[in-house]
Amino acid sequence: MEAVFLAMVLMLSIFLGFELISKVPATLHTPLMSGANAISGITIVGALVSAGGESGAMSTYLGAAAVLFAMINVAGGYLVTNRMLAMFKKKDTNQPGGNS
Amino acid sequence: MEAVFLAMVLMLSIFLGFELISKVPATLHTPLMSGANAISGITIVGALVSAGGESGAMSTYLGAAAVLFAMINVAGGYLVTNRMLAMFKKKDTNQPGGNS
Amino acid sequence: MQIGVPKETWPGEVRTAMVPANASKLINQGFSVVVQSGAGTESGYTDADYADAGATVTEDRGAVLGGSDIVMSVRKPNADDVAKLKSGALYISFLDPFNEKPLVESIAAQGATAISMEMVPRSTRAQKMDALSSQANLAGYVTVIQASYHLPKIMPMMMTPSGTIPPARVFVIGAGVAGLQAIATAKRLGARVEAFDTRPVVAEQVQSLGAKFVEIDLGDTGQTDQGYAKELTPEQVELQREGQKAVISQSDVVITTAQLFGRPAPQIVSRDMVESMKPGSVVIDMAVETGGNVEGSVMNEVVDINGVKVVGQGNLPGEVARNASDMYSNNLLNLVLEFWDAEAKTLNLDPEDEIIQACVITRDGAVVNETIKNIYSGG
Amino acid sequence: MQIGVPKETWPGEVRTAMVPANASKLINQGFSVVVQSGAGTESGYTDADYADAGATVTEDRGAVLGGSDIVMSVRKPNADDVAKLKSGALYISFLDPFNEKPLVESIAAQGATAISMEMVPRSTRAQKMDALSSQANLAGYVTVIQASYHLPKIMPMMMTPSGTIPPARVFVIGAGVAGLQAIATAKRLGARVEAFDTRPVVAEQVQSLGAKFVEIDLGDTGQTDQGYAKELTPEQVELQREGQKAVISQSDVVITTAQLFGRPAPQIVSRDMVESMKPGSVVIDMAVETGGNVEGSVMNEVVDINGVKVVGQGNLPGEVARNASDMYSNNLLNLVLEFWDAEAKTLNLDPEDEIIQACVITRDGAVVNETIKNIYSGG
Amino acid sequence: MSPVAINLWYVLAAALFVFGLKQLGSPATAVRGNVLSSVAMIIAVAVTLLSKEILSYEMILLTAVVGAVIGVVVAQKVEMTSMPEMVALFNGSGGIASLMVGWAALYSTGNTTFTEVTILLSIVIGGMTFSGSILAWGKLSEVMTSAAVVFGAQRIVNAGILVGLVACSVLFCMNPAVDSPYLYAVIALSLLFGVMAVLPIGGADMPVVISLLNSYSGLAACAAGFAINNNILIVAGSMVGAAGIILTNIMCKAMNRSLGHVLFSGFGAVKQATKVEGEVKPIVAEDAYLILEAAQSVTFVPGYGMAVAQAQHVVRELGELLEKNGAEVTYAIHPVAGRMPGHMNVLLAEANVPYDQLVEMEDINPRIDNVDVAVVIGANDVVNPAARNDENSPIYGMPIINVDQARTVFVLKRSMGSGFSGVDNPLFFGDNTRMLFGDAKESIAAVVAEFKG
Amino acid sequence: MSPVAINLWYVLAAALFVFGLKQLGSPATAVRGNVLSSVAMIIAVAVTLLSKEILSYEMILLTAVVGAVIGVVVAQKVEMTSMPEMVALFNGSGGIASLMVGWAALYSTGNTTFTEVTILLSIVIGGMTFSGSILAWGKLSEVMTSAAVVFGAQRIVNAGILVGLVACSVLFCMNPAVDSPYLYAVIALSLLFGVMAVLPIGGADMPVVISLLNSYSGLAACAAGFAINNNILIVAGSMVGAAGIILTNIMCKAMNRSLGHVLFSGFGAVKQATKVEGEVKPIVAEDAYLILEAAQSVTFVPGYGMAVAQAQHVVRELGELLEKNGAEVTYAIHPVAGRMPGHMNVLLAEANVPYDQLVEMEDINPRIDNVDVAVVIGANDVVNPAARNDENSPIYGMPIINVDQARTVFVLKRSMGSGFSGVDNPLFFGDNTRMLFGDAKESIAAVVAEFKG
Ligand SMILES: NC(=O)c1ccc[n+]([C@@H]2O[C@H](COP(=O)([O-])OP(=O)(O)OC[C@H]3O[C@@H](n4cnc5c(N)ncnc54)[C@H](OP(=O)(O)O)[C@@H]3O)[C@@H](O)[C@H]2O)c1
Ligand SMILES: NC(=O)c1ccc[n+]([C@@H]2O[C@H](COP(=O)([O-])OP(=O)(O)OC[C@H]3O[C@@H](n4cnc5c(N)ncnc54)[C@H](OP(=O)(O)O)[C@@H]3O)[C@@H](O)[C@H]2O)c1
Ligand SMILES: NC(=O)c1ccc[n+]([C@@H]2O[C@H](COP(=O)([O-])OP(=O)(O)OC[C@H]3O[C@@H](n4cnc5c(N)ncnc54)[C@H](O)[C@@H]3O)[C@@H](O)[C@H]2O)c1
Ligand SMILES: NC(=O)c1ccc[n+]([C@@H]2O[C@H](COP(=O)([O-])OP(=O)(O)OC[C@H]3O[C@@H](n4cnc5c(N)ncnc54)[C@H](O)[C@@H]3O)[C@@H](O)[C@H]2O)c1
Repeated sequence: MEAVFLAMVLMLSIFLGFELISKVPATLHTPLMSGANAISGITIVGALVSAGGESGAMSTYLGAAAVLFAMINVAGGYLVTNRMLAMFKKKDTNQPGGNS
Repeated sequence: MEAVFLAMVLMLSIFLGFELISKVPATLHTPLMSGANAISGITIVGALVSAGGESGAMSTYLGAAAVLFAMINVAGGYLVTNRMLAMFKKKDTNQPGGNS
Repeated sequence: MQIGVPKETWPGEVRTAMVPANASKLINQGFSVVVQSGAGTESGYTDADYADAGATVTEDRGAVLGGSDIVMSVRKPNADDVAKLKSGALYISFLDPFNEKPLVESIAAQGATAISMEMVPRSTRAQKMDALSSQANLAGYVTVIQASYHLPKIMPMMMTPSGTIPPARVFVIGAGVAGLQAIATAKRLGARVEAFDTRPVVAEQVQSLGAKFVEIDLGDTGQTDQGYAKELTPEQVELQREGQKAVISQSDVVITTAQLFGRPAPQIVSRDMVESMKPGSVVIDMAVETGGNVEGSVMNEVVDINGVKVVGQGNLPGEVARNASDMYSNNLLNLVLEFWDAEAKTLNLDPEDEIIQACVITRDGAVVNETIKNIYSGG
Repeated sequence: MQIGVPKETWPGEVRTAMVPANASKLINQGFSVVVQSGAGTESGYTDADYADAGATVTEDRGAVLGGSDIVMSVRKPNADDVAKLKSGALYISFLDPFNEKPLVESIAAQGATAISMEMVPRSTRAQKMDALSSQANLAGYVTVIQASYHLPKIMPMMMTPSGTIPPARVFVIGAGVAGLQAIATAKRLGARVEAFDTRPVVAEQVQSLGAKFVEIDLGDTGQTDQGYAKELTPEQVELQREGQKAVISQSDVVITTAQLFGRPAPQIVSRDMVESMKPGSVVIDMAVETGGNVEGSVMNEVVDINGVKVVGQGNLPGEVARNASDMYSNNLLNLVLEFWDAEAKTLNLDPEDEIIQACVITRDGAVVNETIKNIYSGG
Repeated sequence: MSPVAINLWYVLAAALFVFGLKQLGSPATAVRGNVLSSVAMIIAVAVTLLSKEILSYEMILLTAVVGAVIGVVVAQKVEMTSMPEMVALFNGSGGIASLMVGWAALYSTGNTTFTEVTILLSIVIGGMTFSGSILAWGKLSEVMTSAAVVFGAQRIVNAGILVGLVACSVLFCMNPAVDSPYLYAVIALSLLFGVMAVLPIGGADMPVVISLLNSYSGLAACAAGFAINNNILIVAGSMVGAAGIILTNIMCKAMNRSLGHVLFSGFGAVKQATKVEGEVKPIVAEDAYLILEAAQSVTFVPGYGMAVAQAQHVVRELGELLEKNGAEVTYAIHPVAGRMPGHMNVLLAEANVPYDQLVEMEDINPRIDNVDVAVVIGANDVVNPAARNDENSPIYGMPIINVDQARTVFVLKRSMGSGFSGVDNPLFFGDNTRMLFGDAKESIAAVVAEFKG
Repeated sequence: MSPVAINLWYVLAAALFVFGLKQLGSPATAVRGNVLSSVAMIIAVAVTLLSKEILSYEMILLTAVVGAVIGVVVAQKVEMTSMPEMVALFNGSGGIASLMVGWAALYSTGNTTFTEVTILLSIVIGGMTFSGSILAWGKLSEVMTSAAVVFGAQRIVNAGILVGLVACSVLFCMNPAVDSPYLYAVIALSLLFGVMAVLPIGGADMPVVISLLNSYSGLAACAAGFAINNNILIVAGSMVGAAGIILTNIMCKAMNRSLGHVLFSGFGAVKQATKVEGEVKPIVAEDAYLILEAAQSVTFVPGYGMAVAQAQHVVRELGELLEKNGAEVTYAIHPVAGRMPGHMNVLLAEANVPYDQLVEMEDINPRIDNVDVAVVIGANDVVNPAARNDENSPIYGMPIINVDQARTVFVLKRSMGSGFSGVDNPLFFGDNTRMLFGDAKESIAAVVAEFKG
């Protein structure tokens, strides 16, 4: 039964994902990409679970490794994004004026 | 446990609802309203369940009544919407040209 | 109440103080209108037109002047015209009261009331009677037409198979009503327009027409409460000369509209500046009637100062006589109707009214206007 | 190779076939340039300018004509000019070969090669040498300036405190190069512009300038492969007259630019049409030199047909002599350089070239141009 | 059919609803959208009927058919003019249905408190949606006065009802029983509240109210969904609920009212009556767009500010867009607008505004009260009512363009600053005036963007 | 913490992710968006750690800290220019993580087939994301050739890999065992496939590829979510997946490539090489916008068509928008453009295009190859390369504006029809030419709308 709920959730999230991103100025392409990338690091949650869970050593090791990589993705991702955005700051501020 | 899945579903649907409707030309206000209204007739599903379910006569009667009303809402709603839209058709066709 | 419109006698005056359309309007308001034969001819209105409008057309100038309660004219009357006026009559025209002391006093002596159109205040409310503006506006347009007529070049830029013609450079000095209209017209023709004025406030107005305002720092200049420019100190005049030199020498057309209300126009463009211009260039001196902004400009003549044409055309509004007459006539109409009581069929020039105070010069045998009185007594 | 530029002798011709800038360009290309003293004066170029450009300035017209391999001029030469030409010389100018049979033949007899600028084809490639277009274009601008100069009204609409002035109504007949430029200029000045042309294709071009094209159905009219209009049948002329009447009578300005290449211009506006216009209106007949589109228009005069001014100014490009000379001179420059071999320092007028075929009239003592030959033999 | 299968079908239905709703929002696709969502509805109903939860069909079929017939017939009969009422009625029946579903759910055994709460929610929301909708219908179809019914103690009463509602709900949840008196109290109170909420709203605002109630009925369905643990109800219900709010908001703006004002209409109505005088109402480009988009006749009144901002080109563009949108567009030129005679003519001619769209002051003033929106672009003195009303104003007696008499007035300027004559302008405080602050060119461009975007 | 509680927290986190992602999309709010989503991440991680499922913390903490440190350090060190590579690397590590999560999930007992499938999905997608990202990184950081590596048999090979992948997956699912050889085969093949997919793509396209892989890694996470029945993974993962696709699409268009082409790059690359000659490439306003939005220098080349369409005003407007957007804008006027000498001057002057933005043919041609986009507005003969190249063209020898040498050329006209001289125009078939069909005014207006909307 859970699976179907998850299916519903999946369906909704996908639609939401499509709706969320509409027009993005070229300057934001890379930051947005990297930001999204950071989010995709959510897999760390999965990693934690398997690392923490007790389905035997192997799975724990795999999980741990997963945590390592996922963590790189998450920590690095958010930081990089932030740096990029900081760089574009000036440009962005006048952007709205520019496009209105 | 189900409840939390439902909560997630709820959250997502609400966001989706917000994102879906953005700019609507005045001519479409009423049709859109009526169309949405028809959808809200979805409660008929609930009505069916309770009418069909066997939690005693009372609930069945209530359910049946609910089915009646919900059905009015659904059938009427979609039809009315359709009629309105049919009326606006001509106008709509040149609308895009108008706004682009 | 009879309105009389004599034929203009001023040399080269082709406008008229009354157009047929307004004659009939006035008649509907309860006036009677007498027009001297030929009054409208040169602005394109035949005696027949006046007759059709319901006015009486007569050869007899005396009747027009003597028989009327209100006499409307473009230019000031000459001595014997004044003599013909009946006492208590109202004479409306450009009077140039600052410089016409004897004339004004003779009118007073005649017991006539005189309204000087120059003196109509520049209040927002009085604009519809503001003949200075209405005529200056047309004059501004004419200056540019004259310039492009005399210029051996075209105004706009053209990139053609036979080469590219750069836009003509037009420099407008004095961005008042006339100046602004000149700017607008030159812009329309596609010229590259620059302008200067001593009143800093007009910079924005110039830009609002898409032209460039030449910044010359003259220190404090300012304007009168009527929006007229103050006279410059000698130093300032010098500063301005310097600042303009460069611009003028690059310009194909220079149009000067600088006026000082009631005083002779300032001389802004000196001979050496003119000579610094390319041969074939054109200078239009709009202020030539009041002394001229340009050294060497001669009234109603096109002077050639080594290759540069200096146009001293007087009475510029007269070049578009028809529109000019319409506008001027409307100003008079608006003025009269503003104070006309259609029921009582009386004209009450309430001495308390700010417009009346400003523009009525003589009344009941005396000079009543404050400004004028001061000047006369002053010297 | 020497290029000679004689002073124009044609009455009222103020343009010149060579401007200093181009003189130096040609000299850099390996030509030598001799200019008759005063050749450029009236278009604003002094002898000194030519000298500075590296040209030789001489008083001796004979030397200029006789000593040069290429002679450039605006107008056709007179008999004794031709006599002076050295055999084999190239004479470039407007020749009006259709109507100048004797002249052309005398040039041929002289053994000179003659290029007639009218005959330069209207091919896209040849546009940079297309003097008809370059001059017609300027003429078109001038017509409007002249009109607004003579009009006792202003062109644009103005809503002012003293009343609203409606825009002047301008009707342009013939929307060729000149006509279109006239339309554009009148539009710029804010007039309400209508236009008509027998070639239906130009309707779109007129609208592309924001003006209104007057629809008159003349049946089949069409144009030559050169884009010139065909002559109308009598019936069609009548139709056009009828169709235009109403428009003309409402117009403040009528500008006619209707030409028929090589043939006298069609008479389009009859006297009664002129009389139907309001007094003070203006008619500009651009085709006056080739017979006139307007009945009663007189070359170089402003005729007054009861109150309507009919302007028959000839040589309109001359009114903006400086630009006109620049453009014309550029056309000649482009023409010469197109066929000039800078290395070999030779001018090869390849008889196979379509441009040469079209514009070279005489060569090696004979009339070689097909069109012209036909006409001459034809009658 | 197994619950899993059913729910998978529900997922499909939900997806279709999403598509349908989205497409309903744009003219090109609206029709298709409606069809899609109806298909979704059919699917949902069908699979539910097939679900084994359902035992007795007769009753259901009967009622369903009857309902359907009623709906169809009514929908066919009603003529276009009274569509809104219809929608109100349908909406009402939807509400009552949700109420009943909730109520019925009470009978199912073993409800957690959470469920009880959601049940109550569906009852309350359903109830007030029902009564509210009926009232709205009454007002629209003039069965009762369409005027706003406002009485002094309203706020107190409303507050009372709310308190009562909450109280009873709590008490009910403490020991839930299908025959608990509190249940009936809750139902009664929610019905009453619906009435009270709609009473003080005038007929003009009804469409907004209906749209809002419609959003509520969505929420009711959603609540019912929780009550019976049903996916599709929650998704569709909440989605409609959210979308409804947005739509309501849009409609408010198009009618130039604030959503907050409608939400708390009862209290709002009273508030609003008190605060109008001498208050400046700014407006943003987006709202301005919504109003213009619905306008039938628009008049531009340019002034010196348009020249300063060089806004003539964008103005013309907006004019064209409005015409394409079916509005009648004119440019009212005051003779002294600008700084030189004919200033506006120069600019508008440059921007290719056709001469025949220019109207003089004398011609526009008599018919200005039929103008939906007068857009004052950087003009000030020439639209200053003081010149008409205020004897001792320095510009008293100057004829002006009476934009203050147009249905709505937008004033585009950068500040509250005065114009050439330095006189303050009461127009800015007008009841029907909205100030669109900022450089005229920027402002207009923004509105144009809204039109195109 | 109870599963319920945890999941409620997850709902919150999900909501924050939604906000964050949305705000990341607009310049004004991007920074805040990033913060929000990071907060969401922290919440998700925190509650997970608190969940009782987790027994041994040491290992986790260790690895987590190490990972965090690495990430932070690297992110700090890298200089701006090599950001994209970085993102690729991070993305790769994300992918491998998902792979491992899936793998680990295999060890948990009692997996349904459905679960097994999702597990495999997470492994496959994760794997190819990993190898693909690494390769992309390599290409970008010039560790290896950034050129597109294309060899003949590519399609066959790729097809083979795919088939193998599917086959092994099926076999594995038949009797799933953590030590099944098929598992390793699947892993290996997916890694290989990632490589193969990225190999044939040139360095220029890398950003697009990364964005795509990023979307994949989202899907991987989503799959992992199913594998371990975890809400937040599914929501966040699928959302990023979807958003990623959209973003990729946008980026493609901005680089003037089709998404399909990138998706099947390997095959695409080969195809594309074959079909360029004599083919007309139309473009829609939206894509035109995306390209212009990214352009640094834009040149308008107006012709008679602009006059016919009376498009001068919108053109000027677009010009201004581009300047505001930081591009250098010029108007290249060909002497014979239009139907009368100076035709373009009349119109552009009317539209207030400043004189100093007008450049003559002689001046623009030498530097036209530095022009990012040349927008040809209803011009034809005056930009016809035939006049330059084709000896026997009737217009041969006429100097033209060499727009065909600009980086990109937009040609705005209504049809493939020829101009005044009736000569066909090879420009329209140019490799870097895009045809924007329709009335010039409409077309430009549409682009302007995109800019503003
Ligand atoms: N027509 C003539 O011949 C003539 C000649 C001389 C004087 N006048 C006088 O000028 C006045 C004309 O009236 P009007 O209503 O046209 O102009 P106005 O009364 O002077 O008002 C102009 C308004 O435009 C606003 N503005 C200025 N720049 C702007 C910008 N960039 N964007 C948006 N708004 C801007 C200003 O308000 P903010 O500062 O708040 O933006 C100002 O209140 C009359 O009083 C008339 O008597 C006319
Ligand atoms: N400058 C002069 O003095 C002069 C005088 C006479 C002739 N000419 C000749 O005219 C030509 C000028 O070249 P050009 O490139 O400016 O013009 P062109 O070569 O005539 O091309 C104009 C193009 O604009 C397109 N067009 C027309 N209406 C349009 C609309 N509403 N929207 C979008 N596109 C539209 C047409 O294509 P679609 O139909 O497909 O839209 C046409 O191909 C040269 O051949 C020149 O020799 C010039
Ligand atoms: N309130 C109203 O409704 C109203 C009506 C008409 C005019 N006005 C204002 O009055 C002002 C003056 O009107 P006007 O055109 O009759 O003025 P004007 O004809 O007396 O003078 C023309 C211009 O010359 C300028 N000038 C004077 N000396 C100069 C110098 N040395 N160098 C350069 N410029 C010099 C003046 O500043 C003025 O702008 C205008 O700016 C107009 O705004 C207001
Ligand atoms: N291919 C090129 O590059 C090129 C160059 C220059 C001109 N042209 C074309 O050649 C055409 C003619 O050029 P032009 O201006 O020298 O023509 P023109 O000067 O010989 O005649 C002027 C106009 O008068 C019109 N006309 C003739 N009889 C008329 C009548 N009875 N009523 C009304 N109008 C009448 C003609 O149609 C023409 O448009 C132009 O339209 C232009 O497009 C083409």
